[in-house]
Amino acid sequence: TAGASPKPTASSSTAAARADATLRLGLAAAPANLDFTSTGGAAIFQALLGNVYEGLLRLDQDGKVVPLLATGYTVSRDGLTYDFTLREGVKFSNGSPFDAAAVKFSLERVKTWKANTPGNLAALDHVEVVSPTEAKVVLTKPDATVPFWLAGPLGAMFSPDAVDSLATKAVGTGPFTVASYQTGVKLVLTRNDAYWGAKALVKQVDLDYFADASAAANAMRSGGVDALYQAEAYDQLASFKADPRFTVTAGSSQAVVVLSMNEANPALADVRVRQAISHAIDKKAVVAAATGGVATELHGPAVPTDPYFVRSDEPYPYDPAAAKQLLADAGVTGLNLTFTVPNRPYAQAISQVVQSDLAAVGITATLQTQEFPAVWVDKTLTQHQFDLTVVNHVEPRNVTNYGNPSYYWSYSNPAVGKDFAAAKAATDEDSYITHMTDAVQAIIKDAAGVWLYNPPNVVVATAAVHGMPTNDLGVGIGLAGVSVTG
Amino acid sequence: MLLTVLRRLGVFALTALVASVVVFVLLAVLPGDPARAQLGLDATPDQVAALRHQLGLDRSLPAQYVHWLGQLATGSLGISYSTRAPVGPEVLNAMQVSLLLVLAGMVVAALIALPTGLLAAVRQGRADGAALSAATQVGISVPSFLAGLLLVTVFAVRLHWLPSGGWVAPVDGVGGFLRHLVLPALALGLVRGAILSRYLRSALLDVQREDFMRTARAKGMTRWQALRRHGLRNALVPVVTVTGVELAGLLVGAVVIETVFVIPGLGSLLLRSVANRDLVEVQAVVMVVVLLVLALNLLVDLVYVLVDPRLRRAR
Amino acid sequence: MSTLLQVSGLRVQSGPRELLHGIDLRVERGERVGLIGESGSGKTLTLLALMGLLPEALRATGAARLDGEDRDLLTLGDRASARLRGRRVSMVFQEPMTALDPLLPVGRQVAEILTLHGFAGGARAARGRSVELLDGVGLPDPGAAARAYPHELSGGQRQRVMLAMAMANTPDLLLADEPTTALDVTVQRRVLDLMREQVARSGTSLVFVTHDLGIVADLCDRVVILRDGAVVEEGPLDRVFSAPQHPYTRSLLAVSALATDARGRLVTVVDLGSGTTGAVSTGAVSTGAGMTGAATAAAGTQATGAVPATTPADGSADAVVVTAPGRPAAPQPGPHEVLPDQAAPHVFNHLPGDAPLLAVAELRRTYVRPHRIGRATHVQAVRDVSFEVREGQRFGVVGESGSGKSTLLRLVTGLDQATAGSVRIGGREVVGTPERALGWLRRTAQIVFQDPMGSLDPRMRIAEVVTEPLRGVGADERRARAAEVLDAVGLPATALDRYPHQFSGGQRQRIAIARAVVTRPQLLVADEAVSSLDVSVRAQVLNLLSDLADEYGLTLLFVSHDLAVVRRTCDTVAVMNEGRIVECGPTDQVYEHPLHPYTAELVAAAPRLRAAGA
Amino acid sequence: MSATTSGPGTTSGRGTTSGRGTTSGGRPTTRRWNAPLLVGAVMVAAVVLIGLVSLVWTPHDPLVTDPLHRLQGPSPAHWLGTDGLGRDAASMLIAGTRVPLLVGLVAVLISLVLGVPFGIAAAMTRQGGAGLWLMRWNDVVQAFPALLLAMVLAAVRGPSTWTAMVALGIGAAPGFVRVTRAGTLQVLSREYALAARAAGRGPLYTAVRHVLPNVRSMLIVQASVGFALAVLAEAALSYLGLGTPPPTPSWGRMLQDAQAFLYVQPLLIVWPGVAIAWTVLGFNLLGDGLRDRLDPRLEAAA
Ligand SMILES: Nc1ncnc2c1ncn2[C@@H]1O[C@H](COP(=O)(O)OP(=O)(O)OP(=O)(O)O)[C@@H](O)[C@H]1O
Ligand SMILES: Nc1ncnc2c1ncn2[C@@H]1O[C@H](COP(=O)(O)OP(=O)(O)OP(=O)(O)O)[C@@H](O)[C@H]1O
Ligand SMILES: [Mg+2]
Ligand SMILES: [Mg+2]
Repeated sequence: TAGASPKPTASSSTAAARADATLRLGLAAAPANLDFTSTGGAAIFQALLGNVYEGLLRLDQDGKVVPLLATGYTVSRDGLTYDFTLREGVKFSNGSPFDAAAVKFSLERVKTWKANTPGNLAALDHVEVVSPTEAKVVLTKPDATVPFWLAGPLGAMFSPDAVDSLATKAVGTGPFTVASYQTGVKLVLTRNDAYWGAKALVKQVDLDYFADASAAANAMRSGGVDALYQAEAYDQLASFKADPRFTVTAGSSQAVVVLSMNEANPALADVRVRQAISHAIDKKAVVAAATGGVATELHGPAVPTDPYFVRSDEPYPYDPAAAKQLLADAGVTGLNLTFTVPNRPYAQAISQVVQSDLAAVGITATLQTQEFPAVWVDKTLTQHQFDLTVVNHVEPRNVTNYGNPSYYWSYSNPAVGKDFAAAKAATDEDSYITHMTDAVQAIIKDAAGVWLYNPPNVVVATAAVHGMPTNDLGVGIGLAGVSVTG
Repeated sequence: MLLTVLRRLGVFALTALVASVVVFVLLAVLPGDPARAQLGLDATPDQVAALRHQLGLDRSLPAQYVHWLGQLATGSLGISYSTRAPVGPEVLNAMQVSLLLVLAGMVVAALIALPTGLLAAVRQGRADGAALSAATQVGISVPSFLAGLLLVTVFAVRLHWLPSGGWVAPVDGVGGFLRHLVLPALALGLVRGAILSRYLRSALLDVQREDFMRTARAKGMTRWQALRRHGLRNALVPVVTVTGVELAGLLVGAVVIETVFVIPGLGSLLLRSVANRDLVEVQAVVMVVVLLVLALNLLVDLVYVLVDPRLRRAR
Repeated sequence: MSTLLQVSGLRVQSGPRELLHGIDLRVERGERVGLIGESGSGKTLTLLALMGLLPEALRATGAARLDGEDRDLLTLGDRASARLRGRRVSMVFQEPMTALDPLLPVGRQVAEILTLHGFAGGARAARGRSVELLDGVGLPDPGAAARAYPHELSGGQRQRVMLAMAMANTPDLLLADEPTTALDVTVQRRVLDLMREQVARSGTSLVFVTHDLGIVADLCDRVVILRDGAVVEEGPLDRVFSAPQHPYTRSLLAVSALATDARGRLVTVVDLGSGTTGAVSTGAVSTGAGMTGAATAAAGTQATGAVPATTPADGSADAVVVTAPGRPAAPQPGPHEVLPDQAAPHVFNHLPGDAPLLAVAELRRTYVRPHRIGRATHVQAVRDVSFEVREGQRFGVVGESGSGKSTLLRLVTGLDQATAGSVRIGGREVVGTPERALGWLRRTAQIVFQDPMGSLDPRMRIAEVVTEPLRGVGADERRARAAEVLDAVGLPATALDRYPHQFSGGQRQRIAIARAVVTRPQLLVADEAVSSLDVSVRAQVLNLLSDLADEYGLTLLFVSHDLAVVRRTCDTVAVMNEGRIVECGPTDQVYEHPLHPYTAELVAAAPRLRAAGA
Repeated sequence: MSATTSGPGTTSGRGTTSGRGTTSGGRPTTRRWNAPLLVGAVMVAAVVLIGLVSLVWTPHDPLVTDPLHRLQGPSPAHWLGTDGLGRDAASMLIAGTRVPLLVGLVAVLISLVLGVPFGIAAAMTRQGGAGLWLMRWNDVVQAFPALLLAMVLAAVRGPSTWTAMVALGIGAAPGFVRVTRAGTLQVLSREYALAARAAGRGPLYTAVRHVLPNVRSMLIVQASVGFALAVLAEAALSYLGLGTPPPTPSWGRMLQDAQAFLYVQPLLIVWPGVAIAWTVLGFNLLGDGLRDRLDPRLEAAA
């Protein structure tokens, strides 16, 4: 059963680990409720996936797809059927058995999901129950990304008799169960002692939500929490590092912070204008302002952990003169743009730097702060009422959005669409990567966005905490392998 | 006396009803589609429309109001858009937290105001009295959230004496409750205490000019005795009237303090529900705050009657 | 008799300003001393200095020795003088309404003075004793009274409580600061009688401060007359009242008695120096335009210190009263009538076949007084009042506080809506007419109020104040009319651009009168127009009113609680009690031969100067 | 909140007892400056002056960011250092003066425009019972504390300086209503108001010629205190992100931003904190001083 227990990193000495310990973990964005099948936002599955819910597959800390509730699977030659063998003796926390029927129920239910991109599993046609421990997943067309998506929230297994009140009751097969959720404040997980695999190393996990990064940092310093995950108080990292009480790690994340340009605006439909804007922005300054310099500058829409990421030079280096030239070539003068800004600190900081940068090349950006998510999602994302906006796309492999012409930035390049389709249909990894890389290169050439940076997943922990997952894979924070000593 | 209370209760009910209409109308015009906000990025228009129907957002405003009023009456306060659960218990929880915080703030304020107000009044015109008066004046001018930040920095982050924030309900441990209460109560109470102190001082100065204080001294009391036996009690009468408004101020001040200290009270709830565009929750919170303010005013009016015999019915 | 209190050279300073200039005062054991003086003369300060209760900003120097104490009263600290206060020296204040703690039952407040000075027997016994004390000052049902809060007691009752408190420890000295000024005459009479009795019983010495000479004449053995912080005359009551030495004393006596000169005009005080009267001092003292003849002569003689012919030589005030002021063509007097018992509505002052200027019929006003949080109460301020006033009459209304006098006037002038009844002026109905349609009334009837400060907007120039009733008149003409009317009330044209606070009380009342007559009304209504004025100014204003009435042919409706003033001013008087007119008739007849018991009581209770020396 | 800030003295129903003749009149022209008034006036004047200067000059452009030189300490180039985006903190602070001043001014004006006519009307129609209803309505409005109203309005309209001003103005209006009503009742109880009616003048005339000039001083005091409260409330709103949105410099947001840099550049939290406290203190002192100076009772005693 090695590899089955979701231990993220080589577990260091757990000799002094207390089995009755409570891990208090500070997080930023809080779940609105417990139902990620109908409520958007990463916070819910971040807390629940891998802890309460489990899928047939999971991602390991390096981002590789490995089995979890399945012991393994085979893909048919045509790429249309996946045969999963299931782990035996697994039970949901409500006592119901986990079997092929549950797989069929869970996966076929994805079509009805209202959130978290059920379209990524659009190729899934139906599931056949071969035997209680064997499930056959049938696709309508070949899709090489299916295992990846099955390793994420879309692949979570639900007990067929426990989906009536997902928003308040979470029933899964995972190493924890939800003890209580005080909305927006505190989510308490307790160890599932009936767990099929290696039991969690702490008795309880308190997920404390801090809307404000400074408050989270204060709690860390004053001993209110044991660890911070996705710590955003970037400017305090240095002082945390200098403090022997704490360990600070910066892992990878799937997030892309991007300045998007609405190509429905005729001026922005001109690739020269988009390139001019790309040249006008000093990414280094942006990274300094928004993250105190700790994030990785991006040159394209892929993050380093993506298989199709290509390390390259900045195609649009900071060059106001070039920007002005491009604008002149495009015949654009006195450009006035509405810049909608989510009311998040990183976006506020970026917007002001960008505004300042754009002003230097003669573009006026009018900032318009929008509550995130409510107003931003409504006005910018849905109604496309913006010229510029900046947002952190946290979903993994979100680059495929550039293949969707009706996405909020209205970017459309048929060649890119074709590349994505080909990549999806690819039956082997290499051809998937080739097609994806082609698409990414085309998107970069079109300057479809100004990709600013990939924020690190900063984890601050006290010395007593061991085994914190450091990389954010855009799925759940697996906490079963975390221990607290002393 | 009973009739008096009943009459006052009637006025309270009427005012509350009018206030409920105001709350409803005020928030019925909230932009941002709650259904959309709830469903996130991926919902189709059909799904959104279905949810709107399910939430009753496609009904006429009066119909929505009547429906809402019914929910208010039953205490469920409606089903939250974002948590899908009745708002009632959550709001009630938050209200308990806020009330405890306000109460603690009031206690701190009173502990500060009584001695300083008294001393500033007694020592009026002298150096120490003037210094005290100046100190309270400065105290009023400091935003409570700034006071909170400073308190956190010093006592939580630097000295580790107290937690920097968070909340422990009294049932989960009185010690933890108190430890978590101290700093926010201080932040809240310091400023209010300064305000109250100034009221007390000026009420005492007013009272000292009253004829009956001269009478008291003519009976053979020293200045201090007269102040203690007659002055303080009379000065408290006007202070009681402002206490109602002050409590309302505390309640609203708590909103900001709750943010600083990450306390799950009405303020945090309000900010969160506003951010989520959770109309039902916003309405519920605002209504509860307004009801609390009205109830506090009611309470103060009744206390006022107890304190001041002139307001009881003459025979 | 031995000396109880000896004050010498008492000075009180407020910063650089000296308020009392070396007062000497001696009080024998059991003696009753009257301290007399006009407003601001320093009476209260003198008493407060002795009690050690001066406001903190003030400093007292000099010497004050109380028999039996080896330390000077003026140099005792708060603690030491607190031990004397309420035990050996007690004080009763002027305002019964505010002198008691509103939040405590009065019994507790009385008991307090006992326990403060070591009453043996504890708090409960003190409570019991306080009931006895309240009984002693004649409060009905003293047990209940002890449990009552101050606001539940009337003014007179509160003053009794104050007296009970002051006498609780049978002090050697009782200081009383105008304790009855705020009370109705009948109540005042009873409180004064009580005080006299209490003081006599315990042998307590009394210093009684007042500006009312009538009371002093009634109560005291010796008088001290204060003026501008200094004693101007002092001596036994008989001597000072019958043979005043100082001219100020003489004129004070004259004006207090509302004495009239040979021409039937009231005698006024002549300013004897020191500018107490404010910025426009030239017009402040005499009636200005109206002052001629004998009054000038009197002023002259007073200034030289001789006794004027009209001042009493034998102390009998009757000697100075010249009745029936000479006026042209006084209208026929009405009948002398009393309110019939429960009969049909009776119209007072009605002469058959006459067209009255003012006809009031069955007028009623009920006030609903809302309670902050309780039930409203109904107050019947005016109950079915009917009377008539003929052109040229001077109709007075007297009655005690709350009898409905002011309400009646407001109804007559359309400033308040009657609950029922009718008011006709010159045949036109006032009741029920909307304010907008009362333009004619504003030209026909004008009103002068009691408080000369309160009736003038402090933020308006005199020119604006005076011309307020003029409508549709150009700016130039306004100014001309203002100057003209100011001249008529004896103020210079320079007053036009000043503000009310720059004038003395008497001058302000002239301004108020000027405003009332600027439209040349037929009916002038005056509500307590001289009640808040010092006696010395009172006469001037009364003279002015009288002059204007003659000159402008005014009909006067004159309200006052002061019987003497009404007697001097009006030819007909109506007596009001609890919202009703109980008696009405020619002034002298009503006063000399009251038909209604209430009138009789009222007349008997009024302190009279003529009692002096009697 | 502000109804009571006029001081408990106005709430006591008992009149003061001044001996006959000691009431020397109500004109506030003669009293000298007192210490709070002087200090408050100087402090406020300094803020206003800086606000005016900021319109034409600041040491640097407060909007130009320079993140590569962020979080620097005070230096000759940047007197108060630079903020998290490398902007000049001194320039931000100076330019930040405008928002609180504007918010205070407009909020107080709104309160005045709403509150004064309402208060006068409530007092003048007291007899008819309409006044009672007006006050009941005022109670309803008063149940919506200014900051709550501002938060809700910010949610409804989106955060902006204007919504803050309007909400704070409306929220503070009930206080102005109460002060105006109390003052008007006082004026109406005076005989000169009656005299105006006897002179045939209508209610409008009385309101304009008698009531307004006489409640003016009370209103000035209330306005001064209201100004201080508005500045505090605006800072709180900006702190919560519901006030003036970026990039317009605002003290409250500077404070919020500076929180993150507490361990790098703690001075950044000091500047806006001091600026807020200074301004509020100035207006509070001004209000106190004006109250002392304009209080007719104190004047009578002098
Ligand atoms: N606290 C004070 N500070 C300064 N001056 C004062 C003070 N109290 C009284 N005065 C002044 O002292 C003088 C005497 O005042 P006092 O009150 O003794 O007069 P009074 O004779 O009692 O007058 P009234 O009949 O009006 O009561 C007046 O000019 C008054 O203005
Ligand atoms: N506006 C009012 N509202 C309620 N009650 C009133 C009002 N005005 C007068 N009253 C009551 O009506 C009664 C008569 O009052 P009014 O003022 O007419 O008496 P008055 O004879 O003028 O007394 P005073 O001599 O004290 O001036 C009193 O009981 C008074 O309290
Ligand atoms: Mg006096
Ligand atoms: Mg009257």
